[in-house]
Amino acid sequence: EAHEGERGRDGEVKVIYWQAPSILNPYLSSGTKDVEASSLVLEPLGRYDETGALVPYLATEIPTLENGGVSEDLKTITWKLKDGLLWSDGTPFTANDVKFTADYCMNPEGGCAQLAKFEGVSSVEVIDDQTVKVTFSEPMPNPYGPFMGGQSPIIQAAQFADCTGAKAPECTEANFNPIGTGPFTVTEFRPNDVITMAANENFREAGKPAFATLTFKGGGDATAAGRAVMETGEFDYAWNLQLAPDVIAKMAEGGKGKPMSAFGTLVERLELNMTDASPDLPEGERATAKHPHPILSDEKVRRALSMAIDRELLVEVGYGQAGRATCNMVPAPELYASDNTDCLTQDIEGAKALLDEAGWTDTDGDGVRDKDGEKLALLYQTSTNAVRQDFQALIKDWWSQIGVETELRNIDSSVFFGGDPGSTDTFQRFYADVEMYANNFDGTDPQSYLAQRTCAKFPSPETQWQGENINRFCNEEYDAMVAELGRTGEMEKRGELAKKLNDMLTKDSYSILPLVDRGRVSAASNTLGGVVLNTWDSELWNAADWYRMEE
Amino acid sequence: MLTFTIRRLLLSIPTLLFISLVIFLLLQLAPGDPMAQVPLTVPPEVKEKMREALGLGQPIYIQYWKWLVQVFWIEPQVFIDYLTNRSALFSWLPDTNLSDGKLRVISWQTRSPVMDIVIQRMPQTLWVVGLAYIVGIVIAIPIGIYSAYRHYSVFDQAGTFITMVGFSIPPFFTGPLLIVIFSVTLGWLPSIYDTTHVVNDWASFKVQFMQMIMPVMVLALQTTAQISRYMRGAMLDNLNQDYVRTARAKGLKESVVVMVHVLRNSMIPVVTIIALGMPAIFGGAIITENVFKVNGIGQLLLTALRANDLPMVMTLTFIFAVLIVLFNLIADILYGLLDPRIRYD
Amino acid sequence: MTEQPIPASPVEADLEFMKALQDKGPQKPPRSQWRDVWDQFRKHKGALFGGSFLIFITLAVIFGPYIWDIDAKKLDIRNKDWRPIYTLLWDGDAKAGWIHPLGTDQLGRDILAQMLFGGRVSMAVGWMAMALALVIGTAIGVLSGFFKRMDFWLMRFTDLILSLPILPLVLLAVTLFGQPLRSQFGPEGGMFILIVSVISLTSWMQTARIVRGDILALKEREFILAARSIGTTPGKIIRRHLLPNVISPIMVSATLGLATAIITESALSFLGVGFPSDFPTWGKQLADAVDRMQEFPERVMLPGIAISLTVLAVNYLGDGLRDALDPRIRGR
Amino acid sequence: MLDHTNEAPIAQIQGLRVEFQTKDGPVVGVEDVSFDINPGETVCVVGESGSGKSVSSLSLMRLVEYGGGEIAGGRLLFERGEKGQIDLAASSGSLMRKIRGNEIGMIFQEPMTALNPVFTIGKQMTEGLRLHLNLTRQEAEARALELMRQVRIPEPERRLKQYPHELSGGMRQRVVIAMALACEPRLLIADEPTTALDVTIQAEILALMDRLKRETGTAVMFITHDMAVVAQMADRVVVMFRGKKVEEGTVEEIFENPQHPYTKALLAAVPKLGEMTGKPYPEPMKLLGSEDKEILPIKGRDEVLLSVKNLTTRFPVQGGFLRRTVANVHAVEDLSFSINKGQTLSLVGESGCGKSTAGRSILRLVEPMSGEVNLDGVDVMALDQKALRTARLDMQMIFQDPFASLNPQMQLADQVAEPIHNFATLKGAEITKRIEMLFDRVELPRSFMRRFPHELSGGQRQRVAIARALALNPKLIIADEAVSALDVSVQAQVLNLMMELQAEMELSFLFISHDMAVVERVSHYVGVMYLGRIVELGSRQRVFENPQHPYTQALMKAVPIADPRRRKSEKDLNFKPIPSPIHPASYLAEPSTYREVEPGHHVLITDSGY
Ligand SMILES: Nc1ncnc2c1ncn2[C@@H]1O[C@H](COP(=O)(O)OP(=O)(O)OP(=O)(O)O)[C@@H](O)[C@H]1O
Ligand SMILES: Nc1ncnc2c1ncn2[C@@H]1O[C@H](COP(=O)(O)OP(=O)(O)OP(=O)(O)O)[C@@H](O)[C@H]1O
Ligand SMILES: [Mg+2]
Ligand SMILES: [Mg+2]
Repeated sequence: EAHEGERGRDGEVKVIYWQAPSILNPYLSSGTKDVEASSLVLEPLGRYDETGALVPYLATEIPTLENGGVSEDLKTITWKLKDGLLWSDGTPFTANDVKFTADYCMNPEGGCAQLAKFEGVSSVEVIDDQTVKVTFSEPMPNPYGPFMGGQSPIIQAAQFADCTGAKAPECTEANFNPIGTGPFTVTEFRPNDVITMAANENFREAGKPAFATLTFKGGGDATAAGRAVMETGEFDYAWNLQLAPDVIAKMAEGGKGKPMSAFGTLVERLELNMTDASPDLPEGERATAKHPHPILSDEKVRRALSMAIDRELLVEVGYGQAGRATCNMVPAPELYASDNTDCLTQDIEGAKALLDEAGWTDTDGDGVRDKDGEKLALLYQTSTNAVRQDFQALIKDWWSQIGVETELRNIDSSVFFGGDPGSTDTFQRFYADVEMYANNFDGTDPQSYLAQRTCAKFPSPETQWQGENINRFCNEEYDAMVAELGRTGEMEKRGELAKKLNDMLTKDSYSILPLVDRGRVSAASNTLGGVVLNTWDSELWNAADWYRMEE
Repeated sequence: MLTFTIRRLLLSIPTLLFISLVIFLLLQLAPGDPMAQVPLTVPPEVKEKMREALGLGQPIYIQYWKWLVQVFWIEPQVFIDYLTNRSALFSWLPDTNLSDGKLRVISWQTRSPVMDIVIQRMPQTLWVVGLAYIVGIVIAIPIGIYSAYRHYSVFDQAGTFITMVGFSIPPFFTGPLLIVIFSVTLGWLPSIYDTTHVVNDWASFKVQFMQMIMPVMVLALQTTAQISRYMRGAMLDNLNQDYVRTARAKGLKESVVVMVHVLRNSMIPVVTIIALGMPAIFGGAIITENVFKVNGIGQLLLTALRANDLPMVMTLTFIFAVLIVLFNLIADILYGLLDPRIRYD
Repeated sequence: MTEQPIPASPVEADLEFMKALQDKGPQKPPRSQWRDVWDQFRKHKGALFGGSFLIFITLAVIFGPYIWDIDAKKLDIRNKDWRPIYTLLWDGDAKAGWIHPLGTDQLGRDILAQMLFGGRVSMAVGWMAMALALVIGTAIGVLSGFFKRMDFWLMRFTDLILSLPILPLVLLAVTLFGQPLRSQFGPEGGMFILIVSVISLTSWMQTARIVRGDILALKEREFILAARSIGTTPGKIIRRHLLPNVISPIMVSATLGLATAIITESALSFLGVGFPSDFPTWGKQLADAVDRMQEFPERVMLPGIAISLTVLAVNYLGDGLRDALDPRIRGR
Repeated sequence: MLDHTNEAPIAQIQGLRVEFQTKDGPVVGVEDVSFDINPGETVCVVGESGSGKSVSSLSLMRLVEYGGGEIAGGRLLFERGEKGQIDLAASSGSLMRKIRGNEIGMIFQEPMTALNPVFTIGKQMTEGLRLHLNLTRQEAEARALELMRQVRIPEPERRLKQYPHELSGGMRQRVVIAMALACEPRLLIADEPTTALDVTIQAEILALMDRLKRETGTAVMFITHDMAVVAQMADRVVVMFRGKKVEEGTVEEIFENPQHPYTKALLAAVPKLGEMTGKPYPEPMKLLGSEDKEILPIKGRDEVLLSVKNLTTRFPVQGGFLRRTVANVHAVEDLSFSINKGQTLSLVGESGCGKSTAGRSILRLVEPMSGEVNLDGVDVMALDQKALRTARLDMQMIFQDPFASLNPQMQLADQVAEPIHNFATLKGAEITKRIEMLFDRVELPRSFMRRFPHELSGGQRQRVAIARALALNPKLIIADEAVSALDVSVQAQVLNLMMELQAEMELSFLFISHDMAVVERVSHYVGVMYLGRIVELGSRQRVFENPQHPYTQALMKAVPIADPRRRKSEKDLNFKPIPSPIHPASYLAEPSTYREVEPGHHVLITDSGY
């Protein structure tokens, strides 16, 4: 192949992320930008590839039930490390480092951002220098939380030994220049600005990486990043171009690079509030289970709202190639994705009929339906973002066609997605009727994602408005099925259950209206070879394989 | 003058303390959460743990007190340590280790001392924003002088027109416009500023020059608009003064009359206006820095705001407040120095 | 002295010279003050242009939406991305037509309607915020210039406001007052009040400083002492004697203030704390169109030109008004 | 007068016409003016304000162009010695620059503003020298020093390094003169060089110019509207009126046998020191054109209206770190006097001696430190702010500068009505009636009520100020240099008006002035102030006819007299610079003790600092 040769032969490669990394320790930040930047340096035992399949990195193979790496009771998983691995400083990589990584993150004072990856882990033991065993307190049908994927890479015990617990933030040097096993090492890290890297001399694969240095620029906006790759050719790779399709298409005409897209599990959805968030209610009772929503508690209304939406058009306007209309909360992987496509055709008339049926009619002729003197008016909020605002406008338009009045509201994303219990504008607090945002799940297993919709996970004043069941969906049957999923290890069975759960949230109840399965668009220069866009792991997962090619 | 300065400096300490308190409360009260950028896949319990690790659970007054101690007591110690240990000037002094093991102001985003990052950001901010300020002034002053001298001439009218247009167009428009023209269409200039670029020879200087042109020009446009207005006004005030006639009666050349006698007097208010604008340089230029990826102080503040990195926002805002108070004082002192009629006692 | 034209009768001549020694009053007959202002104003070409343009644009944004009655928020996705009518001049195949003279945006909203409606909001925000900022700035400037005791603290207060970061301030304001204002004035009205207040609360400082400087100088003028000696109360001195004499710097601040307000509003939308997303303003139209600047230059140019022309017009109008309102200049 | 008639004139102005382009079309500044200036001669150009004096002189320097003027006709012939005669009106800009400051020097009216405030005296003096004489810096400085000595500036070395504001007005004017003389010009133009100065300083400057002219033989064109100064200085006089020359002649001819009615009227309006000798009471002036008015002395009454005892006002000078008072300006020190109803007491003295402060202290516009002020039974010092406001109903003030004391942005009627509104003494239509009455009273047409101050002449403005002061029917008016800024003719009318009002309404005046001739005209009593104290106090007749204190005597000597036969010689003048009124905080001012030389005539016997 063209890219073979000695390490560092292709000079410099330049990557631009419009969000700048602030730290290179993924355990202190779970921000995507930080995790992905650090994935050039730090590596996990195994990664997900572009299809979502598990591939070994530092481990010799992925432990499974079949190969005996995972115990029958689903309570332990044993990893075997590759031989002769070296840290970039030349010291050997051992099972100790793996155990240290777990201890580091599980330290109760450290505030580890990836703690969820280590959920249920009761102990990590070093069997020998090359073997490490993770034991869970409960059976784990999906034991690939720890040490799998960009979010839980292995850090060097020697470097971080003095940085555990409360001292974690003080180790600036280590957090900015972690020693790793990945293809690159940090030369200079300027937080929130730029990282310069050089090829790791001790990288385990000969002749890789092809580039001697890597410049990782951060900051600006997606437009500028796209422009720098596709129009001016100043950069080789631009991450996550959240731009309107026509804008991206125009940039691609620049001819210096091209956009790529891939799909994962990210779904843009409408959440319909099942509780009443009216400001007339006393504080403490607003948006709580005490008061069901006066309008949206009716399934017919919810269904009508869904029917009025033309999801294909939304995709065309907002995402183009990088989106697919979907009716599912869990759009992938195939095993878990339901075949539900009912919602894809817009049916304004049907929606009108449904509303009539539900008793909402336009008695006063102002174009807005009403019932018992109450108007069919909804407050629809989302975070500030150009595409979301276009969506809001379109959906408002459709809803107005079926006689629903919509008030739009957008909130700064740092407030909207922040969990500040004092703010009334957070998405958890949901002081609105309809809310739009996107969510996904890590890796390929949707269990914990689906478990978010159990009754116990309501955000409420008692929980300081923390909680993942954003729209306050509550169904005992659903809760029971989630529990069942947690006990099931058999893949087929798990798929069945997940699909059922997905359908209960969407086409059975219409409490969540999925809109678009959002793919990822990134752009690579025409001269950059070996890029494989991966939405299941860090986008830079295979940077070691990148090389320069002739145009 | 000296006592005046010292008095004002001392008085500014309580002022600054008060300002810092107000800023602190404002930031505390403002909604927003440092966990806002953490992906939704991270469960709330983990976020809660992360918040605790940042010290968010503590009562407000303790957080404020900690910040005060860190900024006013520990950071100066760090500075002294730096001076005695590493700086070229004072390293002959015995090494001090005052700050060892003491907790500095730590950014929540980067988990590193805020001051280090600020210092790291200074060069590009000063280069770009500072140079833009200088360029703006250098362009504005002749325009102002000539507009006033040829009051209501075509030049004056055109100058007014262009500066007002320049003032009224936001940089988030001019910036991308320049990029589209000069980087995309013509391909002459880079659209992304390289902060790591080191100038060590002519070629690298040229590169630096190329990458600075656009941000500097966008910023300079605003400065030019304002300063040239002030300059024009001040010149107009002075051109009709009696001493100008005296100077002419001495047989001085018109250029000497205007450029020496009138200009010197007109510069007094303008210089103070310029001094008052200085803090803004250190404050960076949020939008322009962002458009050209200059990643100076302005961009730092913006990212910190977006990430609700309170220690960073607080410290940057406070530094800005210090500069404002300081440059207010400097403007006053400059006024006294430039105008012999003014004496502070 | 030989060439003196000698009047007919020597006695008459004497009397004439005698009278000449008396005070010479103005030769022109007195006229109404406002006539005078208008006459002076009319002489200033820039001011006339500025005034007419402002009247034009104000009328356009007030009545335009009634005449051009396409709803600015109305989507027509099938007719998106129309070009302005003039593109037909050089490109016969362009998607353009008289139904949308200035074209449509990416969601098919009519740009002319958006310009008209957006102008209404931008102008309202600009004027209100500027007016409020002027009131605050002038008040603070006058108080600190006039009352020596308050000076130090008011100026330090100014420093404080100068150093406050605007973004958290807006967010805080939205949190604290967003809900009550929304329920009182509706989502758009509430946001309007909020935005106007935030912009004006953070942009009065320059005015305050300038006014203060001028008041400090004016205070030493003899007519202020004269006013005190005839028993004028401080309040009246400020209102009747000081304020009219600082009109000129206030005018300048007003000009710059309007521009700043319109731009700040757009920057706020840009940062996501502005009006509801489907509520067009010039600033937002400009910000939204920047990404598509190459394909659809008109979408940035139209609001950009509208903002610039408005600001220019106000600037010229301010110049002219300043001259016209100053009786000293007016007399000349 | 020197005999140079056989030589050709240095400058000949022939048919000069200057136009200004204004918004209302062209305005003619001077029209068809012709006169000559001979070598070694002083030509005085007189005329009221706006008659074209400055424009003529600026035309000669070709400086009118910078003020928007244009020489539309006539020739300005200038004799350059060996280089022959040229027409300045047709010379190029570069040639003019060689002539300006070099062959023609000019002194301007306002010493306060004629110097650039931000350059040192030395820099401003050497600038012209280095330009025209190509001197090096050292040479230029040496020459500057020499010039400073020539104009008798004390400590010239130090002055060169100082800034203009650090010099007193007199010194500044001397610097301007030195600058004009620097290159030994053939012609010196002095445009009202002493108008803004104190009598004593004026006398010095006039003597200085006279001496310099004699020593260097320079021709001088001297512009003034002060006939007394003309009498002191001129060889020949040119009288201008409305942009035209109306009369020309030797100084004696003009003063003794004026031909033109304008000249006659002008001379009649000039108060001459000594005119009132022998008259116990003041009386209005006899002006041409109003001879039919009967002239009656103003007697007043012998009841005390205002009595001031031991009034002391000091301004603290703060310094040091804690801004404590380190020193005091002893502006008014132990002042005692009283004013009778319907009579006038004048305070005279040099600039800075505390006259204004005394006046303001009585009104409590500045807070006095101690003393008693009793106005018609009201103890002014004991009043609180509210009562003080009410007390001001009875005492009003007229200020020096009629332009500065009126709000430029308000219509006159409103300004006059303001005190009435303030105290709500009248309501509704009565106010209008009262204003109309006041306008009639001060002889202003009612049509002026809707005008703005800038539309009026100086005298008219001062009438408005007087009307405002009268609006509340006060008992006492403090007139702080109320006529100093006015033209002689106008000054005379305003003075007459004030005296008429006094006679009619039994007003009492505290008249503050530095003009002895005016004071002689208007006062019943006179107090001579020096360094914050009254050095001599008594009836006007006694003080003027029999001055006792050495300072009073010196002051009287300095006053120029409008009579060319009574010129003062430089030898008569003997002034010491005024010592500083600033004393450290610890300084204890001694009380003033007076000796009664005659009944009611007191002279300070303790140290006055003079
Ligand atoms: N810059 C100018 N623009 C228009 N008119 C002017 C200008 N300068 C002078 N004039 C006019 O020229 C005439 C003569 O003015 P000039 O200054 O010579 O008077 P003056 O005799 O010097 O009076 P003063 O005693 O007040 O100095 C006046 O009527 C004045 O209105
Ligand atoms: N507000 C003040 N603060 C400090 N010193 C002052 C103040 N006002 C006046 N003085 C000083 O007090 C002294 C007397 O001033 P004042 O104005 O009374 O003199 P004057 O006789 O009226 O002089 P002029 O004839 O110049 O008006 C001067 O030395 C002056 O500098
Ligand atoms: Mg003059
Ligand atoms: Mg005075």
